[in-house]
Amino acid sequence: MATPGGAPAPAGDNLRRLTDLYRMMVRIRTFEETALEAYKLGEIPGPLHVSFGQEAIPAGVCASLRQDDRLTSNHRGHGHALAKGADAATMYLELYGRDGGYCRGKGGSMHIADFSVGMLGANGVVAGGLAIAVGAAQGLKLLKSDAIAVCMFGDGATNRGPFLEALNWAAIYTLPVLFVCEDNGVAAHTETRTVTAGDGPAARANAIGVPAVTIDGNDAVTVDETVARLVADVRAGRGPRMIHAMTDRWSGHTATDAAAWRDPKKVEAAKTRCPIARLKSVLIERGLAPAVLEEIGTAARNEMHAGRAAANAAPWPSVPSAYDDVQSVGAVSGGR
Amino acid sequence: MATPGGAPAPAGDNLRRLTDLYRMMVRIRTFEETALEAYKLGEIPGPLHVSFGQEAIPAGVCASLRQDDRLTSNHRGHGHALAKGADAATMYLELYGRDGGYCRGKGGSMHIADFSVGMLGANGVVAGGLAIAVGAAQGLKLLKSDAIAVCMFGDGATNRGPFLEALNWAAIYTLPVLFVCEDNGVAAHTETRTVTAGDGPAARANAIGVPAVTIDGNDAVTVDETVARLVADVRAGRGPRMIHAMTDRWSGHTATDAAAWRDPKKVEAAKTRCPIARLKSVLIERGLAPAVLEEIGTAARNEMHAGRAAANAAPWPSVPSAYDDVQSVGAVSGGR
Amino acid sequence: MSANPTSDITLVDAGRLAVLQEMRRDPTVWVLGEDVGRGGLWGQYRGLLDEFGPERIVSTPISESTIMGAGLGAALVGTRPIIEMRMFDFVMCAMDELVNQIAKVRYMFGGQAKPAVVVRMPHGMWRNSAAQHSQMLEAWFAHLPGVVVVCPSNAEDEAGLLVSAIRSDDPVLFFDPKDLWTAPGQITDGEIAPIPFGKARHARKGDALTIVTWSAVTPNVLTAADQLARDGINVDVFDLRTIWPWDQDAVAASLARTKRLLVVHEAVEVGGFGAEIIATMIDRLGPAAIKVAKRLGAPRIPVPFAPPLENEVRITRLSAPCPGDSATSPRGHRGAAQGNE
Amino acid sequence: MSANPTSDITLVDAGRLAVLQEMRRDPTVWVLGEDVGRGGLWGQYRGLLDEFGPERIVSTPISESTIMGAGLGAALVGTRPIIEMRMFDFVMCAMDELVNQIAKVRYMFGGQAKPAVVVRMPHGMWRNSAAQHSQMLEAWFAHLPGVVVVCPSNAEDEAGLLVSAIRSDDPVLFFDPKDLWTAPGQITDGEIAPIPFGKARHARKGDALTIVTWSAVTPNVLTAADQLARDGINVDVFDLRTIWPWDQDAVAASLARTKRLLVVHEAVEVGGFGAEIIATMIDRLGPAAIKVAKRLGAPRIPVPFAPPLENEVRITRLSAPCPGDSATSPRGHRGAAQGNE
Ligand SMILES: Cc1ncc(C[n+]2csc(CCOP(=O)(O)OP(=O)(O)O)c2C)c(N)n1
Ligand SMILES: Cc1ncc(C[n+]2csc(CCOP(=O)(O)OP(=O)(O)O)c2C)c(N)n1
Ligand SMILES: [Mg+2]
Ligand SMILES: [Mg+2]
Repeated sequence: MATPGGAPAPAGDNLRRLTDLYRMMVRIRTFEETALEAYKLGEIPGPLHVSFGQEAIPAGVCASLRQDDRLTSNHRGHGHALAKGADAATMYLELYGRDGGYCRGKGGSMHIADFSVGMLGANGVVAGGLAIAVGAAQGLKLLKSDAIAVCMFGDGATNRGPFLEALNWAAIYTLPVLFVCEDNGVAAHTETRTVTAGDGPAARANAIGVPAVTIDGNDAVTVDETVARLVADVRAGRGPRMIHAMTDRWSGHTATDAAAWRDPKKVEAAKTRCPIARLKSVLIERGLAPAVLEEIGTAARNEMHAGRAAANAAPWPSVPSAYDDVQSVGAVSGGR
Repeated sequence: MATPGGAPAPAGDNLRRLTDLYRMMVRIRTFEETALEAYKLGEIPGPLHVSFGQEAIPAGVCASLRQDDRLTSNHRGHGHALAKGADAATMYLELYGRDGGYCRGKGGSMHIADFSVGMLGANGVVAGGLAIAVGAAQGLKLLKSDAIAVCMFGDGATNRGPFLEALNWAAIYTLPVLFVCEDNGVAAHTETRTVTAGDGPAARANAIGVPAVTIDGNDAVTVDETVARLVADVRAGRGPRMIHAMTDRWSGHTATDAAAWRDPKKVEAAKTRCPIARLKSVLIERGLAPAVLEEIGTAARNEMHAGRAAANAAPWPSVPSAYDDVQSVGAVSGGR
Repeated sequence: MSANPTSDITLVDAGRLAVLQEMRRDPTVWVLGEDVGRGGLWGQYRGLLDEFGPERIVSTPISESTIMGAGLGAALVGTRPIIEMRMFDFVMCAMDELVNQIAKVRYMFGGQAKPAVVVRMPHGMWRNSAAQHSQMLEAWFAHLPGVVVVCPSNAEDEAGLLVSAIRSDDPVLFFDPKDLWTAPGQITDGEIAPIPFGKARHARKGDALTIVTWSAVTPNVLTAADQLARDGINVDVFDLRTIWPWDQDAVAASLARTKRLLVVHEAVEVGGFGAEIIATMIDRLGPAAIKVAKRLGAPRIPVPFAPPLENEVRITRLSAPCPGDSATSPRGHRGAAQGNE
Repeated sequence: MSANPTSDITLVDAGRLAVLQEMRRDPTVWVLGEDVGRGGLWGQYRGLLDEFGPERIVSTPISESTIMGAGLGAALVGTRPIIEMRMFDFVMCAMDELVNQIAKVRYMFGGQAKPAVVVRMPHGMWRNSAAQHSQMLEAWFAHLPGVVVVCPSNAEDEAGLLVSAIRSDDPVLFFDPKDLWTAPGQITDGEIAPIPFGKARHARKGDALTIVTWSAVTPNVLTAADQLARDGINVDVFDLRTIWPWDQDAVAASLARTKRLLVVHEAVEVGGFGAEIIATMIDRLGPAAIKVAKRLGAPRIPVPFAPPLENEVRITRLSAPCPGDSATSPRGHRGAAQGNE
């Protein structure tokens, strides 16, 4: 979805752009459905966090980004990586821990990164990406680049100190950062509203000095339009902005979490707000041929199944590679 | 100033209460003037942070507290300790690092504590007292005490993560905490406004969910009245409150800091806002006999000079005592 | 181990029973941490909310600094908090509160403060969790004055050491071994007795070699010791249980007999607590009294994700100088823990 | 030391000149930290704002987590930040960023990230600063994969090691010795040459004993060595300069000759890096090749405030097994540093 190097296409009532958005959302959904299926069969080790219901946000955010814009992510980062331009098959290799994966098998799902497309990494620490994002923006500014930094985080992260520090930091140095809070209402096994006081992330951001808006994060069109506007502000040097995007997490915290405590009615209600179904009706309304929609689904399935199959068949990284990439000076070698 | 165990006297136009406030402020000022003089003569080791110009805040805050209320402080804590009821002579012993000091010579100025009057300690880490204060409040609530916790910190602390976390925490558990931000406009060698975005500490607190007011912290009467009202709210179980008290720091960051970078005009202007002079005129206007004011000054000087002299003559702690109070199990003994 | 009747139990449940017992005994004991109201990430607090309510089983925001610092504040007014940190790695978000505050208040304030907190920090590798969810840095805290450092390796010790931790007036850093949560074990029926800090468990007896170990690698060490015993080589194995204080006397007495020392820990070997044990023994007994002193720990690399790479970091075999160079069985109990991270 | 002409200089200025030289050489080098625009707490950046402006000498809010994390982020886009932490103790507010992020990104992302940061952390005792402003925990970071750990003890090394640190693609943890900021020293005139990591300074030569040391205690060790030399006892002294990597070969070669090892560090002895040195040497040479292996470090207590108590923690004398048991002179250069904390 990122348009490498070039200017973003204008947002708004543009069928081609909305179709691209849709395609990205379907790819994210299909990537994770496929990964979850594989996970349940024991093909994928380690923790796996899927984001069913949240796809409009990464797709809508990255539609206005260039490849040289940088993005920091959190533990739920598949969508962020795909939308920023990472390759699904290489991601599967990493999820499987195989040779050729993005992190050479050292990271797994929770540490997906593709620096070549500006994706600076998923992060296993809640709010861990905030300071990194503002620093990336500060570095870009020092280098006189007009690339920007984008920071994706959940509602749970707004109760950690780095939220305050990083937003204040971005504001005082007028840094080119777009903060994006994906508010799915839950943090692990807790409803976030039960542990969050005040008027929410946008109110906090505004008070700290970062202009923020709350939007319906399940409406890809709204996300796209809002981001396009704010990215223009940020890129023009007007300082940081924040989007607080309301959304839903349909599934448990991890792939092994049944989330039995959640009210099934609420989860069902969330599914009626599916961002993909919603954009689909918009596209149909605007006259996109059903065959195109069908084709998008088929292509995504084929892409993901091929990626999965290749990953499942790929060799493990060599054991000596465990000793690579620790540090240049003072690295130890294998064999203890 | 703390009225041990009993209910606080009502705030407002009460000459006796204002005289007590004045006495405390004079004692704080005189304590620190005496300490600074001693410091410059090399009598006191370690770092020393004085608070000339800020005396109305600790005096006004503690006037409404009970002895069993708990207070956490920061690096600039002499006034907090005295106002909470600590003994000046024992404080001097600690500043001098002598036997019989509050911390048995292990803490010094930056770690003054007197748990017997609810003063839970000065703190060498900016914002270090915030989490401790909310925890103290939570513990008091669990123990079904109606004591409250008070947390003193500077404007510099509002840019550290614990500010966000602790305020949110206090709000979600409806804890009995009064947060007090002493805003002297500077943090070490930096003007805080140059590194702080948004509309200031009170706006941040309100957005996080802690009702906050900004007041003139150099007006002891205002401080006293505001605190009395908010402490009543907090003690009644209505949840945390914050006071953002504007004040001035006349001197450098530490006793050895000449603060040459500061605009001398601004410092002179700050001195015209002296909280002690201001309360003095109120008292005179309301008819307090000048002899009483004189007597307060003399008593404070005598108290502090006696404390200083005693500390200067006191023995050092014994060297083996260096090994005391580390831990009960797993402590090492002297002699290496 | 005990003459009294015992019950089969997993380590996670043994810990839960210890908390339950102490919370019933002492109304000032309480728990704070993320998701503890739902039983904790690992089920170590399952059911406690129902009995003790949300004022004593306090589910918190994701605010590690404040979880740690609030625990301290609550201790300073006379309660006994169990600070649940979910995973050790997240303690890095709360190090000021742990290192500069909890470990220091008692000393810095000349004995006025009683920081009677237990900090529970499940640590170590677990299911390919990679570099940010697998660390073992217990050695750091032996180097930090003011704290007790507990590293249980089995259900019985988890329970007894946790009871001691909760009753202790010292800050106790309690490293639950994540990889052993569901390992089967036994505890003695009836009241869980406290196990004193600083007393090693003499897990196997022999004269050929002294092995010192702790935490999640201990079962592997014991398996290896059993295999050696079948070959007629009997080794002395000490499970330290606590690395500060640690049972120097027991290790020194054994080493005086065997003259061969091997320290096995799953943490990185460089700068690990194994070095301290060797240096202390060399100092105490003199180099001349010792024939061999070796360590077996992880290489100095972050913990990687992919199974064959992670296995390279795990201590799944004992190498020299252990006679017979036998391989232990791989971990068999990594399946069923509740943890959903 | 050098054949070239030298100039007298304090350690703080030597460090400042190194930063100045590298900032002139490489426009991607910049500094962030509290009050650095005013020269830094210790004057280590004095005057740099004037030359490089506020975009390269960035005074920050009191936001340690973000100072550290932003430094990393800026490195990931290709700049070379010097992250100034004011005092080591405050790094405890930024440990997630240091331990879970900076030390891990390169590995965890399979080599994609280049965390070329220098983290400057003035450490150790200084003017009775008490428990929260005096810590030395450098040993922790030798145990942490992914970082280089530098502990200079004099002006020349401060400058040369800082140049290496700034040019390094690894995260370099640079422990400025607070107590030596104003200690007089010399540096070679002209361009400051990088000093390689992992190469000890062979500071005194002798056969009686091998002493290994680093950081602020080094001058005391050298004074003691000089006194011993006057008594005809010549000791081999190695100032490690960097404790990860460290110069095992030099120490092993010396020890093979002297058979006596003493490690002196000002950090707490228990769990300090001295243990690692002893354990490594015992492993490498075998216990039989060594007659004595001892450590001299601080007792396991927080650093107290009062001068006579703080002195008990300082290494101001060398005790056994150093023949002659002589007392070194007390520190003489604690007066004039700018630091106003
Ligand atoms: C500092 C830290 N604390 C706790 C965790 C465990 N954890 C992982 S994800 C998560 C919930 C995060 O919630 P949110 O930020 O809303 O993201 P979401 O999972 O809803 O996408 C928690 C508590 C962690 N990884 N890091
Ligand atoms: C976490 C931390 N960072 C930095 C410091 C160094 N320091 C001590 S006081 C201070 C300034 C604090 O400013 P403020 O909170 O406004 O209090 P004030 O000194 O103005 O009373 C700084 C930066 C510290 N002690 N702790
Ligand atoms: Mg969420
Ligand atoms: Mg201030």
